[in-house]
Amino acid sequence: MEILDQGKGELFVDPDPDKLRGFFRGKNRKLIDKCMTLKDAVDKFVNNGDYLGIGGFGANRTPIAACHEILRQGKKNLGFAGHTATHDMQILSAGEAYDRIDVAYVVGLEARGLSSCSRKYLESGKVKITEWTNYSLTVRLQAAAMGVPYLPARNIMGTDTFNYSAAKMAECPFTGKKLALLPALSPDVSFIHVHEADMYGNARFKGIATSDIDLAKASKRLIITCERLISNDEIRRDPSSTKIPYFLVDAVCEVPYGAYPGTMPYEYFSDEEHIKEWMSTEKDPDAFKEFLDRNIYNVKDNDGYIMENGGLKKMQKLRRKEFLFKEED
Amino acid sequence: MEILDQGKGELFVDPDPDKLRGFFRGKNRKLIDKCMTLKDAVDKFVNNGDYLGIGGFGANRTPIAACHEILRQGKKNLGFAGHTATHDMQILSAGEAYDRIDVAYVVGLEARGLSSCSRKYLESGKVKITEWTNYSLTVRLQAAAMGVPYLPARNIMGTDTFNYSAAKMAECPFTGKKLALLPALSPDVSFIHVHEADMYGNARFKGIATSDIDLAKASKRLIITCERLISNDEIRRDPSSTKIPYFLVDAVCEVPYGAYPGTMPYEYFSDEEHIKEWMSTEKDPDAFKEFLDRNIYNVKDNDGYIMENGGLKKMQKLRRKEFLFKEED
Amino acid sequence: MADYNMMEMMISVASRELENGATVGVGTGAPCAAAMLAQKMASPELIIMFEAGGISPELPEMPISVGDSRTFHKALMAGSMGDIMESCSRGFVDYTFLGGAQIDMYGNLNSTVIGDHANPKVRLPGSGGANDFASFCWRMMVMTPQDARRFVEKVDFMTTPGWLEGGDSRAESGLPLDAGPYKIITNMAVMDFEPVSKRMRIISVNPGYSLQDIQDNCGFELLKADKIVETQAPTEEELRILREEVDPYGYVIGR
Amino acid sequence: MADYNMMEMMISVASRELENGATVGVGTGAPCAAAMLAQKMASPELIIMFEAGGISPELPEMPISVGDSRTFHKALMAGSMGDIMESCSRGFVDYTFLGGAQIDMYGNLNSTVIGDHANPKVRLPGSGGANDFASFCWRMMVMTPQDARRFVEKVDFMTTPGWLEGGDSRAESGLPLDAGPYKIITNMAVMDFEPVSKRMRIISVNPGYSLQDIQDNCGFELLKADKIVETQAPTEEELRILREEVDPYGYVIGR
Repeated sequence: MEILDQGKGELFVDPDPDKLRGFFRGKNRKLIDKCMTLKDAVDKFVNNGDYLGIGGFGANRTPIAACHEILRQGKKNLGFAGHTATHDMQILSAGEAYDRIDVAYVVGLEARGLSSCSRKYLESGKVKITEWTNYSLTVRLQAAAMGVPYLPARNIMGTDTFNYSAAKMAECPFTGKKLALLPALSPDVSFIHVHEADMYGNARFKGIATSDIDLAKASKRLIITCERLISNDEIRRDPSSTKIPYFLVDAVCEVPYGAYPGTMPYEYFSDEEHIKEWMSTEKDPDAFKEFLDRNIYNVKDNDGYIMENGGLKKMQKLRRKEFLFKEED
Repeated sequence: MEILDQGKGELFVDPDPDKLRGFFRGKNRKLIDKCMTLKDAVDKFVNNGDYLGIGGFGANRTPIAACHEILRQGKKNLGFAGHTATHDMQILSAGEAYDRIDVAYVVGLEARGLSSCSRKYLESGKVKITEWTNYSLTVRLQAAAMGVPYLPARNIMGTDTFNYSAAKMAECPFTGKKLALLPALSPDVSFIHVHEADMYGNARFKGIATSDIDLAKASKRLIITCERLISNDEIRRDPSSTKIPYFLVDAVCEVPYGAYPGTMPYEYFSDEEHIKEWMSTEKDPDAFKEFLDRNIYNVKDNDGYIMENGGLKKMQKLRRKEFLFKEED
Repeated sequence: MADYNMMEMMISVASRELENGATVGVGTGAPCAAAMLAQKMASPELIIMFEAGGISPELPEMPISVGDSRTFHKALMAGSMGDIMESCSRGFVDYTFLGGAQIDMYGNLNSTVIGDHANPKVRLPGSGGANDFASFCWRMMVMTPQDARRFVEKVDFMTTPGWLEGGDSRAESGLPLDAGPYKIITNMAVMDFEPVSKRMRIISVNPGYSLQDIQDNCGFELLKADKIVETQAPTEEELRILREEVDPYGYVIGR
Repeated sequence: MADYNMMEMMISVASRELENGATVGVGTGAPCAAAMLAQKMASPELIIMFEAGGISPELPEMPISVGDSRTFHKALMAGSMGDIMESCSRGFVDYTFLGGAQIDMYGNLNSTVIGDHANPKVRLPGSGGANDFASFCWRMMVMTPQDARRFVEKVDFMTTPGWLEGGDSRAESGLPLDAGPYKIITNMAVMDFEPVSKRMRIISVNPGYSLQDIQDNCGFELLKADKIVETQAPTEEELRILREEVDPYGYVIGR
């Protein structure tokens, strides 16, 4: 296959589908109880140096509690798929947890502005960066999900995004058109936050899927955090609603408000005041250290974080905001 | 791109994504009332010579009423995606409606045996045949859905299925592995049967999806037949349940029992007696002609077909069978 | 010894290959019966997948179609064909059972045409999902009557890959590594494949048959394992479950 | 003439480009405000798509994120990023609005780094969905303040494709044919692209500015259309809807 061009970015994950098959061949397919604390799940399934995937989009249905736990356990030298990584990226940057990143969207928090903490860490020279786009990372996950080493796409060509990616370009043998070939991306470990899961890992969520279905399929190990555990009977009552089947899943962690301070659709809206506090505090190193201690390092788990930030009363308020109820206060 | 091998089958549909883009650019995106009779929809959107896609799998959630209407209107020289085509294939063969076919699974009706009508027509020399597999046809639809001219896969290599397909084989530039390259398949017109749709074409169904999401995206023109029309308010109440967005859809036809005599999950089970009648009658040309006249050519529409075969009483019985109620009679 | 027929024998033997906690991609008929029997015997946690999208249903009865309502009755997931085939492609599915009108010494299968492709004597259904399952699932098995017209020197059309031309040919073909035909289960014997040549090899003989019977009903020369045992006939328990619970109407076992 | 600010001007001008019945892929902020304004003015049937999966919501307020709950509030579909991007790739999406820290005369955009990629002066977010939208959507538009540090001879990093190096270079790149930058809307002017060279060209001048102002605030030479008109300022009706209905809290228009 003649390669017309290729990006000079580093490819952080081997796209060999036979190696992935070998790994999945050994994965337990039994219906076993996978419930554990998030602390145990991170301890057991996240190794220093692993390549990490984080579900959701921006700060929406994003497993924020998992990012906190990664910091608490001091995980280091991770690779990271920066697929519209906003507040999750900010947390992982605060902990300098990763040292290489596939960039689609990072540093920014969309309409909320840029994170100085994420920016400084990326500018520090401590992080290897390969450039992509949101959809090209989606397609890379999809390639791994399909068990093929690459998929073709028609974006990124002609740009520096291509030049600093690890994509290749070749002619289509059917049409003669140039295509960008995007290598499969299979994270070592990923976290996805959902509304409901059973003890085996059968999981479902409502609202937009972003790229979580492919992320779930592509990941070697997968940890589900969920707002609520549900019974296996309930999963079997409505199999059309299952989005992630149990055999992809290694751990199920019931973490209510696990996407806070982001939005969990149909549950709670984002806590914009708290995110604003993050954005302003991170500019002052001392204040930021104290802030991180108070919110992450010195709390035991996500319950502690929620209590630190207004507890259930605040959650009720964010629920009212999610449902567009008029504010009472 | 160096081609290591290629099938000698004919490629019936141009996989050029820019031509497809040009077509879709001109497609109306407005929310307009697309409700019409199935007769009008077939008349308006199916042209002789078109390449046809049929949703569902086997005789499950399959738009059988649409196949009947294609016969009633005497459509000819169609291309056909034989993607686990069972009773739909049997009907279209009875009408000799197609003259070229991409074969994944044809002739058979799964556990019910082989259709002599389908077999005879394929053996007649009147039909051009290119070989594929169920998943490779799915991947071909997925390529068209993604707007790329091909997708790679790791099946079909090494077999006559490859040799009689229109696939090509090339090395993966990332891993050196051989891959089958499957060209995009974009039917000119497709039919998908669903539980519910609104007047604009926003459609939803329950149970397995088979390959209908990609079929919907890949098809230039798409006709939805549905068990029930629902309001747009109901679609907007639960946007997570929409499986096919309106802008893919050209016509919405309310056709209760539109999958009969096949199964419509959560609605009615297949009418095995009637299918058995098909299978035995088709062996006798005279009896078969009378059978087709009675069930298809001499009835006005699907209501007529249902009335001919036991009417609502029979449908109630098949509903009880779907829900595994004990038989009363 | 219990009285049993050919289908009951093959289904019982096949069911024992499916260890607890494995995944199996099945079609309708005998493969589904074997998987159901396995679940009710030694492998309650066997996970059944149907190619049209059903994952691990509580099967209330034998499905008529691999996409009918039964295939996702109280299932863990009613997904898509892509969901299933992608799982197979990624190496999540351990076993599959396939069939065909012809099989050769490397386990290649024909379900497309008898005769020439352009002018066939008999046009058959084609691959369906068979080629896909055989390409992707780790271990492909076949249940089929032993018959020289079926076990042929060369299949008229290679629909579905076995070990291709034997040796390393499958590994070189581009198909996923280390997957391929595993056991061939007939009314007379169980065969596996000799590891180097990848040729079909008798490993056990069913009660009432001789090695000669098996070779007489095969169109190519069968290898013989160093140690050939007698196949365990269906047990009383297997037959009871098969007849009473798995297939009470005899759709597959024909009783 | 009504009193208005720069954002209100740009949003009003942008909104008029979105004809009734078109599809537009938008991000948060000004693009979303322009689309919402269009819906409330001449284009009630404008279809808004958000890259994370929301299709045609009834937006109750400005979203904070292109994936927040508002983006699929009473939507026609809450799909996936693949659903949206595949629709773009297949040619179903007519318009998109993008931004960037730098833009050149061919409409190429930089949102990745200022300075060198390995040692940047400023690290920016990267493409996000911008490159994807610009590659796939038929007509890409930009709303940005006119400023010589922003309108540069050469972008430090070409994140997102405009007309690349002009002429036929985009058609030759492999990107989908016939798509590309369409209008650049600033506080001073509206620009399009000269059809052959694909260079940026002034087609209308905003009230209160001269051609010289525009060129003075641009780091490269702008072409001029044969006929240059005055841009229509925001109407009273546009301003009322923008301020009262689209952005009552002034998140974008900053009032």
